[in-house]
Amino acid sequence: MTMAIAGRAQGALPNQPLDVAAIRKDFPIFETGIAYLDSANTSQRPKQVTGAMLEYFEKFNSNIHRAAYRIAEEATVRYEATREKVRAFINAASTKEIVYTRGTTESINLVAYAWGRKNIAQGDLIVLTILDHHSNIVPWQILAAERGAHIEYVDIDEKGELRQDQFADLLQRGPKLVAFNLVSNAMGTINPARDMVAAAKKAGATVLVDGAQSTPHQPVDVRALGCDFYAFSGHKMLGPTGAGILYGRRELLEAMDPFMAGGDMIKTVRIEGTTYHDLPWKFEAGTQAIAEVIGLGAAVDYLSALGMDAVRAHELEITEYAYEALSDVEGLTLYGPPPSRRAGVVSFALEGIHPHDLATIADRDQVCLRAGHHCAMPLMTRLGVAATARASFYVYTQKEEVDRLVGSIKEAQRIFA
Amino acid sequence: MTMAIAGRAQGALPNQPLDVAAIRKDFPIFETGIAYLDSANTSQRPKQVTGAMLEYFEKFNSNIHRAAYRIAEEATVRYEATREKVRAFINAASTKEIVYTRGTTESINLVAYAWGRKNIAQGDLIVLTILDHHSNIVPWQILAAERGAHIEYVDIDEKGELRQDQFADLLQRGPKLVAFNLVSNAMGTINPARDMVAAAKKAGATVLVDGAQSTPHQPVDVRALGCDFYAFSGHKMLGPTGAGILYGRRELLEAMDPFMAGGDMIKTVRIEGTTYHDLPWKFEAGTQAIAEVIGLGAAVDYLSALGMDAVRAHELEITEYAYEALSDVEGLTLYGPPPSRRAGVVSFALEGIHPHDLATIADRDQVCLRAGHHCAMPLMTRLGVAATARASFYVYTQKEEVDRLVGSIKEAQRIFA
Amino acid sequence: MSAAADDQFYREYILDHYKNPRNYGRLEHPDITHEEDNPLCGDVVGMDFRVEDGVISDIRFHGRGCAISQASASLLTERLKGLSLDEAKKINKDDVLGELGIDISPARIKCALLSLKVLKVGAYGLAGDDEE
Amino acid sequence: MSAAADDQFYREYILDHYKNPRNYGRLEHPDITHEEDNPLCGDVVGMDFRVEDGVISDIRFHGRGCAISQASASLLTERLKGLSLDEAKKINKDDVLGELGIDISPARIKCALLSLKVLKVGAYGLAGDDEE
Ligand SMILES: Cc1ncc(COP(=O)(O)O)c(C=O)c1O
Ligand SMILES: Cc1ncc(COP(=O)(O)O)c(C=O)c1O
Repeated sequence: MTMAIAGRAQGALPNQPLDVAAIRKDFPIFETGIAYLDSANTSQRPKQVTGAMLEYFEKFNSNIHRAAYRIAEEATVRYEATREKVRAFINAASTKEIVYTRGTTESINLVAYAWGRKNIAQGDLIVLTILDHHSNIVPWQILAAERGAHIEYVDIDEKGELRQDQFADLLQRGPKLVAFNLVSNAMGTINPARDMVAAAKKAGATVLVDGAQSTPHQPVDVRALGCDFYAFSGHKMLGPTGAGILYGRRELLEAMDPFMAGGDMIKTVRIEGTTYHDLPWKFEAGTQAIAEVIGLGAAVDYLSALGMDAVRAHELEITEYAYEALSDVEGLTLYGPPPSRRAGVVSFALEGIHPHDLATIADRDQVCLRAGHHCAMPLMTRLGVAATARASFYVYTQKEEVDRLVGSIKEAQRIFA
Repeated sequence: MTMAIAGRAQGALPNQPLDVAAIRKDFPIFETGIAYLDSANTSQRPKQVTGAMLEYFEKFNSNIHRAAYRIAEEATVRYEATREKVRAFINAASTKEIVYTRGTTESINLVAYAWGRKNIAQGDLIVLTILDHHSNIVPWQILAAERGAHIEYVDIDEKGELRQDQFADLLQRGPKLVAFNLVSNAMGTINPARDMVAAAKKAGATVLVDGAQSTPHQPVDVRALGCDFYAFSGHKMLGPTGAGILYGRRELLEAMDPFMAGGDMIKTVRIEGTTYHDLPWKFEAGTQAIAEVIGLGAAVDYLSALGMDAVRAHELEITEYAYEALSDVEGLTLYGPPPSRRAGVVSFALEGIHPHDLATIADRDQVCLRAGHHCAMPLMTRLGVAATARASFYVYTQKEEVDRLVGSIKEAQRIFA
Repeated sequence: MSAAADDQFYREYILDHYKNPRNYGRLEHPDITHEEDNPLCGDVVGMDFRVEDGVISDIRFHGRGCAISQASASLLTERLKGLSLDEAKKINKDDVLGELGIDISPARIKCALLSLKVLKVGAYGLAGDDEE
Repeated sequence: MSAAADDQFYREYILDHYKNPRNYGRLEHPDITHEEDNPLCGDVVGMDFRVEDGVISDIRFHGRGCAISQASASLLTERLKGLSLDEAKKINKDDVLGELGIDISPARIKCALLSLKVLKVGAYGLAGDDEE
């Protein structure tokens, strides 16, 4: 995959080791002194991203597509430019396959409504996994209930990895849809997505991959992956809130009816009936999140300039460091696979200390730690816990922040001793 | 309605005549020299709004509801604070009735899916108007086609006002749903919404009011209005793109199933099934447009500080001025009612000059003018035109900008003579 | 680091109630029993009541969760035992927070009030209001 | 004010083609007829072709819209008349924009290319591609 190198830190070559100190200067929030260990929840956003949004607001703020004056043309060009950036970033075949949404959740719901309602019928099988996020479970539960379809969940083994034997068995039953996340947000497990997609396609299923946790953290090539749909959120990859992506293979998107309807997704509206716009605009009804899409474009530039291999390498280094440091803590249980097979996410439990209490104590040290079910209640039920504590990392994470986390854990153990 | 007066220009009292010169200083974009006459399309955004977003990005950027640390609490508090601001702004009974969406279009689609699919059946009648925006037509066309319901459109008279006689006749036929805009974006017509809602409710209909063009420009009281649903967009009322509102009466929202599903809109997710969150969160799936909602809150503060009566008075003044100035231009046809019965929107045609050509010529003078069908093709068909030129005004509009428009019109006439 | 602040938050007696919960367990054939959870963090609190002549003669709670939710439940059962249902009805949010005696952040307030919700919904059938 | 720029944009001959369109009207029993619109601004262009021995022997256009779309259609018909269909097939975007000879902004490019779309889709059944 060739990467654009716009917006890069000066002098740096893509896929050189990250210069974290330089990167951190792009994030004004670190001046507050926080150790931010919740990037799997939402990332921080660099000045380049907020700057791109501000530039829109202050220089060419206007609506897109509809207007005949220059600032609106500028807005339209910038808005559409993000599509090409995203296309290149995930190596889609065409910008027609890149649909803007609010985020992963809307992307998946779009598929559940516009593809699902047309293609899932009574008795059909949908295969999900126990590692999935609620956003990749509940839309299918609702669809299945509506249609009389049913859902099977691929279980995990004791290492927190999907049971491929079970997955193979389920594929034998000819599922109509297979949907799973490439990376689990709750445990960090990286699933063998390419093999899984290939097997599912061979079994005749339509395949949706939830890329919320993979797109920000490792190189993604949707054509190599071979899936039909791929969903992700801008706010987890340095972009602003309010903008995300649905990638869909063109044939499937063409065959789908619109999801939402209104301004901009039509060609002609008459009392007698309406014709819809071409892809991808057929799926983008009403005024879109213009500033946010432009901000997302700046985020893609930023990541592309770093190089996604370098991003992954940095996170792996931090994850290994954290894994080791946490393994040394007494009474601490780590969930999930070893660092090489997981993304920059470490989920754990402390004996006798509820994750919420740990998070509160960490917060007193300005360590931002997530405690809860991570929108993965079925997984929590499977693990037999109500919640875990989770630290997650990104391009700006330093080992020193992991040390601060370990300090907070020891402090909590002192208090609860 | 009592208004919060946070974020006000210093010293100004609400509902004093607007100090436009002072207001314009809050909008850096005017330094570019544009005359922005396209606020019905999207408004400009003051520093207070972008500043509130930046503050989030740089001081407490984090996800809401889910986290146990302080910056996430701060984000949650600010995010939820907008709900109360909006509630007060439109005088809803409870914040439970205020649902965040991307904008008017998503709000209407939410109702079309989550209320419409449950309540509209074969043979039912839906009443819309010829003044409606595509976003309040196409979702109902799709629903009607799916359910075998049918749609009737209230026509306009020669002044561009809805034919109330025809509306009364249609109500006799017992429509299930009546949906119309309070203010037409294409002609500026202010509809007698309170009477229309009362009549429709009396006839037993559920009533949705499209408030995209009313909320930014005049005082709104949804309880006095008496409608069941009320939809509007933040980006047309000084807020950022990406955030809008659906107001719904609590009983109706309670009875509806969710629209989109995923993280945050659930109470518990189990393999066996899922329970949904309380209002309003039941309708807010996945990571929301947090920065944008916070920005919308700042926009509401800004407008509340000015006072919506003063906003309306200012726009009326500008509209009267524009109406007169344009009436004097030879070969110019004005559409719609007189200024007192219209919002700050003036739609017109020039003999022998296509609106697009006029807009291009105006753009050379940095006058931002809209030309097109304004997402109201049925109205254009009814008027027998393909497009009109449209100037629209807001709190920052000066008479001098109207003069510049007239200059551009004369210039166009010279070129096309 | 602000160990003092932590200790202030996790006061001795809260930690004590968490580690040694009072009235913990189940009643056989309770007159009232109800359970609530806080889905956001997975806290669960359930209470069993024995009611004689309108007075709470015995009470047990069970559940799991953070120190705040469990200590709060333990404290509440201590207060409830021997109270008439009418008196119990008057216990409100401020009472419960006052009893905890610490500064509860918005994110933890649901933990602190979970046991009150069990009381309200279980004993009086009041709708739980998540806004509080 | 930038009257010079406007005049540059709306060059004399474009205004002339707009006000006095060449080959305007309809053919009776055309061999090919096709119409396209630009829904964003309501421009419409339709063309009727008479084809004899693979050569466009006569052509008319009709429609309504802005100066750019109508002048562009008028210019295109002038060029097409007498051309073989094979030659006509080779006419592309750059030819049409070159013929107009002005700087077309992104927002107006669809107006300028609407007549080319009519030619492409009508005469060769090529799918119109809105991305161009
Ligand atoms: C009357 C009316 N309704 C609906 C809409 C759609 O609003 P949005 O594009 O923000 O979804 C608009 C905006 O163009 C409008 O003017
Ligand atoms: C794996 C996964 N899927 C889906 C989502 C939902 O993303 P969003 O909340 O941005 O819609 C998330 C984010 O929490 C996630 O981690």
